[in-house]
Amino acid sequence: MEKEIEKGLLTFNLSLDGFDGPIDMLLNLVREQKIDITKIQILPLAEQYLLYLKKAIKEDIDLAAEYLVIGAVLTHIKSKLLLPKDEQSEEDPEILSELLKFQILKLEKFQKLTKSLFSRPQLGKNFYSRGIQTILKKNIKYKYEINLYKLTSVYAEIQSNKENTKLTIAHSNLYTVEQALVNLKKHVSNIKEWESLLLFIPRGIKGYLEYKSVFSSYFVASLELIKEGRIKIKQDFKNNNNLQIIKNN
Amino acid sequence: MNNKSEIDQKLKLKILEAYIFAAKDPVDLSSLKFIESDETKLNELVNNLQNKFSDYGINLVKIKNSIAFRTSEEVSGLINIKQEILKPLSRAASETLAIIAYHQPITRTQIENIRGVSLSRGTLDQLFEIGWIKPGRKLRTPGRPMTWLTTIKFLDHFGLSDLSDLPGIDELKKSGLLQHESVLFSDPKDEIEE
Amino acid sequence: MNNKSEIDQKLKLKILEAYIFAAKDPVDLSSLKFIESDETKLNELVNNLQNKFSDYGINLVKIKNSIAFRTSEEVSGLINIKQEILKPLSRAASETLAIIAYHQPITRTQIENIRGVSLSRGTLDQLFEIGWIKPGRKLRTPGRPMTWLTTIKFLDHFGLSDLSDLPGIDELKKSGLLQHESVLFSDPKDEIEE
Repeated sequence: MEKEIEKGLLTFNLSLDGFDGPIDMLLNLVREQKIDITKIQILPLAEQYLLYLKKAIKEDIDLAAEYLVIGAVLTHIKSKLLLPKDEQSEEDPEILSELLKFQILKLEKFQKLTKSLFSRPQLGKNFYSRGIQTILKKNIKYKYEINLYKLTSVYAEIQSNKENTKLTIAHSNLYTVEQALVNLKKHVSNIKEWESLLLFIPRGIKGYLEYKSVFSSYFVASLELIKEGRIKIKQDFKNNNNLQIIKNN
Repeated sequence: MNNKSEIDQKLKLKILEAYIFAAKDPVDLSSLKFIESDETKLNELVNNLQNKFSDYGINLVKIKNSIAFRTSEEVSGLINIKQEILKPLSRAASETLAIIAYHQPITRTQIENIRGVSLSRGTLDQLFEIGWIKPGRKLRTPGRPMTWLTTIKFLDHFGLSDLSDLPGIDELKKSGLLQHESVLFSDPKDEIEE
Repeated sequence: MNNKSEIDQKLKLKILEAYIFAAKDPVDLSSLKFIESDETKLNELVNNLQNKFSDYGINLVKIKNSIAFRTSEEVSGLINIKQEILKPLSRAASETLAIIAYHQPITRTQIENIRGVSLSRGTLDQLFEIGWIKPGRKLRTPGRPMTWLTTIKFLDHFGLSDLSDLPGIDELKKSGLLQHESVLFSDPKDEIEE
């Protein structure tokens, strides 16, 4: 364990990867002090932590907020501890230090407990359950099996599927440019005077959206014919900005 | 036989016992050389074990060149009476149960709306038969549709003391159960947490 | 005890033996009423069976209110069986499991406070899926946060017959470290205990 920690610190290298959170890092710094863990000295600890943090920030600006929060708390404690005691101040650096020590001790304790829990003999590794599944034939009564995990995950899945339902776009009767082009071409040779483009739009179009689509398609179709040199187009500013077309000779 | 080899024999018998017990399939005699390399002695050991368990509720049975523990025929019939076979609840039934649990009282049509698919006849019947759901009051809407509720047996089965102990959706999200969230729309904050 | 009841006892012992043997998971004592309805007599029967197997390669172990056959620790090291072995847990998951085991019931936030780092999404989910933890009651504090507990399967896996068998639990209780206090990550919602 000790070796692992030392290795962790050596490979620290301005990266916080090796640590599972800032308290974990503090704990490792405490262990590095090689003193009784119950006699944690906050001041040198704060200095080491801030030093590491300073280096790390230079390397990686996206430091986890949790590391910075502890950094701020330690800076605060440090400044309070170094300054002459302010009787007026409500904040007691001693209390903050104690709380921090408590947290470090607690994590230390649980890391030890984790080790002792996992060093116990374990089922399937150090001792075994019955290997062969027995199948008894007679008088089978089915018992349906579902556990809380399954129940909740099934429900969670339904809910998340609901949140991500697909958007379907309703079918609509839109007029295509191809259709407009075919229609317009039929009339082109007969347009010997300036005529409104609207005149060529088929009758009986219902609905605002449909009308807009027909008009746009006819406009695009007319541009296509201009490109081919078959018609000319102009906008009549006196007459509602009406678009007018004429056969190109 | 001296004392030393007696102890040795006893330990070997124990190892044999544990090994056969824990193995997933009947154990081939040839794979037991690590306990006793001498074939005659190994057979002797197996016979000893077989004799030891001959009048037990579990017997050592020989199957060709393999051996395995089986419940004795004498008592098997007496256990069978109570033997229950676990069968996973179907997907449709699991979903229906979950929806009833979280939305009760709820009608059949409302369940179908949530699942987006119609319920086959057997699903509610099955849950009712198992004893996990029961009919609740009828709704005061046209047709007076019947509602469904979960039962005490349901709470028992899932080890819940109260319906309010069902994990909430937020908690499910936090514990990672809502994994099927769309990647496109996920909150960038969540990505960092990973 | 007359001859009749002796035979009866012997048969009951056999049935018990076979029944527990046939089950893969620990058997709850309450499900053994079909063998012996009298609780005292049932316990006696279980104790007899436990004694019978005490010096065997397989032992009868008690796990809370359940019993199961498991290979004895004496010989377990001497056999090598390929059973399903769980992938090693991540450090976060291991620590989280230990914190839940020793601190239960405990909320997600309280776990995060102890570790001083937020739990990634999959951690609790993984432990829940393995079957080592389950949701407990919700705290009666604002937000009604859900708590987590360990299961019988957890005890079974680590060879514990009871939570009080957890290594170092007594010392931990005396140490005063089981208070939920945190300077840095505190969530006021969780501070007030039930």
